[in-house]
Amino acid sequence: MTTKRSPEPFAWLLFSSGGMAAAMLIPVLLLLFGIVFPLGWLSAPSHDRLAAVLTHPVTLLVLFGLCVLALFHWAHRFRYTLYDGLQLRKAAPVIAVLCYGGAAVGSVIAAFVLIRAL
Amino acid sequence: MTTADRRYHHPVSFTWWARKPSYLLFVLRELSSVFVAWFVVYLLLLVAAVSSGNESYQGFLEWSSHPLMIALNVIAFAFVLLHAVTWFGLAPKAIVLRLGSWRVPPNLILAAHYGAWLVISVAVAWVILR
Amino acid sequence: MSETDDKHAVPDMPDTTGTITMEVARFRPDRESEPSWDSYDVPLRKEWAVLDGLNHIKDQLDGTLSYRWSCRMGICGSCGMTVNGEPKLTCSTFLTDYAPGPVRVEPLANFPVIRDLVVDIEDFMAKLPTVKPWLVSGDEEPAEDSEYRQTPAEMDDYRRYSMCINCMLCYSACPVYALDPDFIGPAAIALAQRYNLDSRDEGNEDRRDVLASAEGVWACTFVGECSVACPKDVDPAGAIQRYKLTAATQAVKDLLLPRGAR
Amino acid sequence: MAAWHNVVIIGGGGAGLRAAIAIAEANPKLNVAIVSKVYPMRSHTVSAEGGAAAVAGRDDADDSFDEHAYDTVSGSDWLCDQDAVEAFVVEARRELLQLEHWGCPWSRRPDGRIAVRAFGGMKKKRTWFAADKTGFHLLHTLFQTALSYSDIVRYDEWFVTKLLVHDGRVRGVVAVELATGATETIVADAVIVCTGGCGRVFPFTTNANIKTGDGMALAYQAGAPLKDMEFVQYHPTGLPFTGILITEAARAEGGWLLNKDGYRYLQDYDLGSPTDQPTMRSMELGPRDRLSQAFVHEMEKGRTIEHEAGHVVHLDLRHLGKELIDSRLPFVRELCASYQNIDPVSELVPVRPVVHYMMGGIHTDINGATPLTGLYAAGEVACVSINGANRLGSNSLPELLVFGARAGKAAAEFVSDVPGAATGPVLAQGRDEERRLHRELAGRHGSGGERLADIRTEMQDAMEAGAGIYRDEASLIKAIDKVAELKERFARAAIDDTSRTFNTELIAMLELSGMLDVAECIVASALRREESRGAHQRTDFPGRNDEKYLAHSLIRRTPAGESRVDYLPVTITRWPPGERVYGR
Ligand SMILES: Cc1cc2nc3c(=O)[nH]c(=O)nc-3n(C[C@H](O)[C@H](O)[C@H](O)COP(=O)(O)OP(=O)(O)OC[C@H]3O[C@@H](n4cnc5c(N)ncnc54)[C@H](O)[C@@H]3O)c2cc1C
Ligand code: SF4
Ligand code: F3S
Ligand code: FES
Repeated sequence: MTTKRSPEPFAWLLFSSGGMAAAMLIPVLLLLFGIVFPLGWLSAPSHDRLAAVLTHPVTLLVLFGLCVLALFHWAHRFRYTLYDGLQLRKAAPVIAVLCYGGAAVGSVIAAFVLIRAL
Repeated sequence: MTTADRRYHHPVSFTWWARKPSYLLFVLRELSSVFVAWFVVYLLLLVAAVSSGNESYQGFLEWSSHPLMIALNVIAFAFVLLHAVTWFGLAPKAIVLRLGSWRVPPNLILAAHYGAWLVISVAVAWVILR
Repeated sequence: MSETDDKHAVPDMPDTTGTITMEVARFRPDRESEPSWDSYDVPLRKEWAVLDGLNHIKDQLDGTLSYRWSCRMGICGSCGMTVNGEPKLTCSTFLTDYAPGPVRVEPLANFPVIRDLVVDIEDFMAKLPTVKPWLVSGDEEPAEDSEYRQTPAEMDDYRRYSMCINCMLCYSACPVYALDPDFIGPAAIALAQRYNLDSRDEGNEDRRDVLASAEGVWACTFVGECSVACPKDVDPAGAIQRYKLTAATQAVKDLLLPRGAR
Repeated sequence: MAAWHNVVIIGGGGAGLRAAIAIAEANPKLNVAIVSKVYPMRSHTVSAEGGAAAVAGRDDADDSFDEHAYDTVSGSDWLCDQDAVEAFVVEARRELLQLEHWGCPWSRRPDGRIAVRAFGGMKKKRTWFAADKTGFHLLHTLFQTALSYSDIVRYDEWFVTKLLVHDGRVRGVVAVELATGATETIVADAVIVCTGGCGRVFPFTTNANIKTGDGMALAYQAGAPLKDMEFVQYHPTGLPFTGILITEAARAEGGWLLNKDGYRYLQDYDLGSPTDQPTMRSMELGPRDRLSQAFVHEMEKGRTIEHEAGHVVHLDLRHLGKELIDSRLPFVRELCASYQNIDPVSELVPVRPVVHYMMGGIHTDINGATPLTGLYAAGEVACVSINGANRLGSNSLPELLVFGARAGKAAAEFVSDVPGAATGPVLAQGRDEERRLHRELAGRHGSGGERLADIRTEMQDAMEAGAGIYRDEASLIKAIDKVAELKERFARAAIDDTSRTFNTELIAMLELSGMLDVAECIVASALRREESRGAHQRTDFPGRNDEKYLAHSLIRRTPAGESRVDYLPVTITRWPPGERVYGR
């Protein structure tokens, strides 16, 4: 049998790395910036401090990696959720283009935003 | 040989995922990805705000403490935790580590993931709060 | 319908502690176009499996009920059915666990129903050979009068995946199989891994095209219910996850290394 | 148009699959089909637990083919054919190795060689095992290997109802497809019967629901003789109520049998004296016939335990420890937990003798050929015989491999040498059988007749009462009369189900019809053998009588429909009849 090998492994690798990065980094970041600071449990860092941390090239690189991987993680998972949850397997190609395309566009935007911060 | 197909095919219901708690949990886990994506958006907004000066940063802080925003982020946080926990639970299934002829027991792999999670979280918090 | 005829009481068995109602899905293709329910009262005995209840119905109450069974010791894999919504081996699932009842018995989900509790598993039977679940021997086959050496540790690598009794409970539990009938499915992939991980086998490459296709491991979204349903602790979900990592690593290698170098 | 194959194999268990592979290897041009009433991997071979015997590795200098042969011959109470046994012990080793090369996960020693365990009646450790799911692994290995021969055609879930015989030669079968109810004539140049045993003729058995002796009945109806049918093996350790087997391996690993006083009672029955470590051919490692008989005597002495499902003794595994039980006997632990709600690591297991295996079966020669041209048989359904009056545990799995392969090769040769014949008359016979089946389906409905299950239960009880571990003339005559009565009642029995689709009641009816024939053969053969030998114990003839009965019984159906028993001397090569000595 000569089934053509699919691009799935690469999508899956991105999905997996994204899943790992998201699991390791997002909870703490979201907890701090989404809940703790807004609720005032701790006072948010000053602009200067945060700007110093955020504009550091290493930070930007890490954040860029996180954004790209997390977006592709989303794209992959969401694509299957649409297939299965909404039984849209017939629309598979369109969904795939929309999801991965969305992640790619998102990545470009992320690059733009992050470079601007440099 | 086969007479006409008189087999009964159960239609898959549109709400199949509500049939069992485990299926529901699965769908919720998959939906966590939406909140992962939401976080990326949120993060980029934060970065953009910070890089355009203190004023817009303060604006961001204000926006983020709107009750609706907080509610959304609490939900997002719950989903992201669900993601993390299920993700780590899955890791020992994919990874089989062998040191010499010793196979690292799955529980150890699991524990290592949680350990790393803790270390990374503390480090990130330290960098931000220092 | 109920047990009315005393003549049919089963002899020389301990006292019944009462009865339990079994609601059984019926489908008679020559008479009806979709399934219906029949209800029977059967004795509730502590040793009785759900299968014993069905046998009581067939022998004493209604000979037209059809279902498969054979070994009644959880090893032949023929008696899988849906009991109160969960896929189970009916020969090792006990009525008392469902007391006071009723117990609902349906055919395994995700398969076409042939009749009553009998489902059509030809789809699996057709897919199984495509993953080449047999030992592909390499150049190092041992002499005819001796064995391959294989240490207990090497055997442990695949032992778990060799325990599959083809009972189809995992297929019945997997929503992806329900939605995408082309999915090769948990047991077939676990069986492929059973050979892939066997130190005597050289067939990894031969199985790759099918396993690493879109209908192979990539269709699985790790619902994990297959491993929950599996009565023999095969852990097909784990087998699939592991192969995803293997296949992804291979794909990257293929990309980096020139063709012939593999 | 009817289907046609060079060779049709009935049965997809161990014997049938091995035969199919043998044919595919012997002559890939032949067109082979397996017809099986269940999917092959559901066959009863899947239930075998303990292991498969063969002299192990070359480097095990301490065992030899001769010793395996001697254990088998003495275990059989000298009723086996020694030429067959000599061939068997040599080929058993080859077959088990072949299985290893096909991937069977035999348990291993630390250095990677195959491990062997002790077994009842064997003087040396030579039982290969795959934990305690040997049959399961063996069957799945064969099934999966057979999948690699894509030319082997399979009729899964087809039930064979008749052998077609024309001009003194078997020419095919008629079979019903369960899923559709379609009846089909399948023409063949040779047929191999591999349908397994008939434990379901008895009420309390380790055997699966499918073990209804169909093949024996098919051959008998077609005029082939059945051999040594009086020899029915009771396994000493079945779980009460279900009859689920607790493998002999449990005793081989060191388990003890205790009576109600906690006493290892086997020492009272000339089986040696108790030792802490298991001793070969002694005590709990004695042969099955002697152990089951000892149970009956204990019960008569009032030293067994009363259990809600009858009298039992205790199997004690507690001293083996959790680790050994989990590595060597995991399935035993699983079965005890599911079906008896006990943990053998800390509790005693109640057990009692249970019908387990048929030594007798379709009479074949050393190549699996029956006296009926074109008909072959192998596995439990056949009687070559290497088992004689009592099979040794773990000899059956290698037997079905050795003689499955032999029957396959012999059939392949036969069909290559002998030209096919006209099919016209064969098809006509097939059409007759199809009409008969349609009549059965339509004619028995609503006739107000008896339920099949009641007739079946009465037959089983009559067999247990009349032809159990101990029998005598009076009990056997009673059983014969009862079976005759049941046959008459069967003719008027009713069925509820007239559907064509997956009609399991029709199948149960066809099975019961065959079981009644088989039951008749068992009791008739048992009545004629006026001696006690191995598993056949006559209280009215307590001794072995080599002068008259060092011979196989052959029962066949006369054209008038009666049964007739003849005798055929056993073949003796090197081991003249002697005393069976265990524990001394
Ligand atoms: C619980 C248990 C444990 C055992 N443990 C051991 C052990 O440890 N070691 C050992 O050596 N032996 C053991 N035995 C004995 C051994 O397992 C059997 O003798 C052997 O497996 C029989 O194999 P077979 O191929 O002859 O038949 P089976 O495996 O019984 O196969 C019979 C086949 O015939 C088919 N068939 C039957 N009738 C029809 C029909 N009318 N039409 C179409 N198809 C039909 C069935 O579908 C099936 O495929 C054990 C037996 C039992 C019951
Ligand atoms: S993997 Fe488990 S559930 Fe699936 S068929 Fe095999 S034994 Fe059954
Ligand atoms: S349930 Fe199905 S989706 Fe994958 S993990 Fe199991 S095969
Ligand atoms: S009857 Fe064999 S697994 Fe249940």
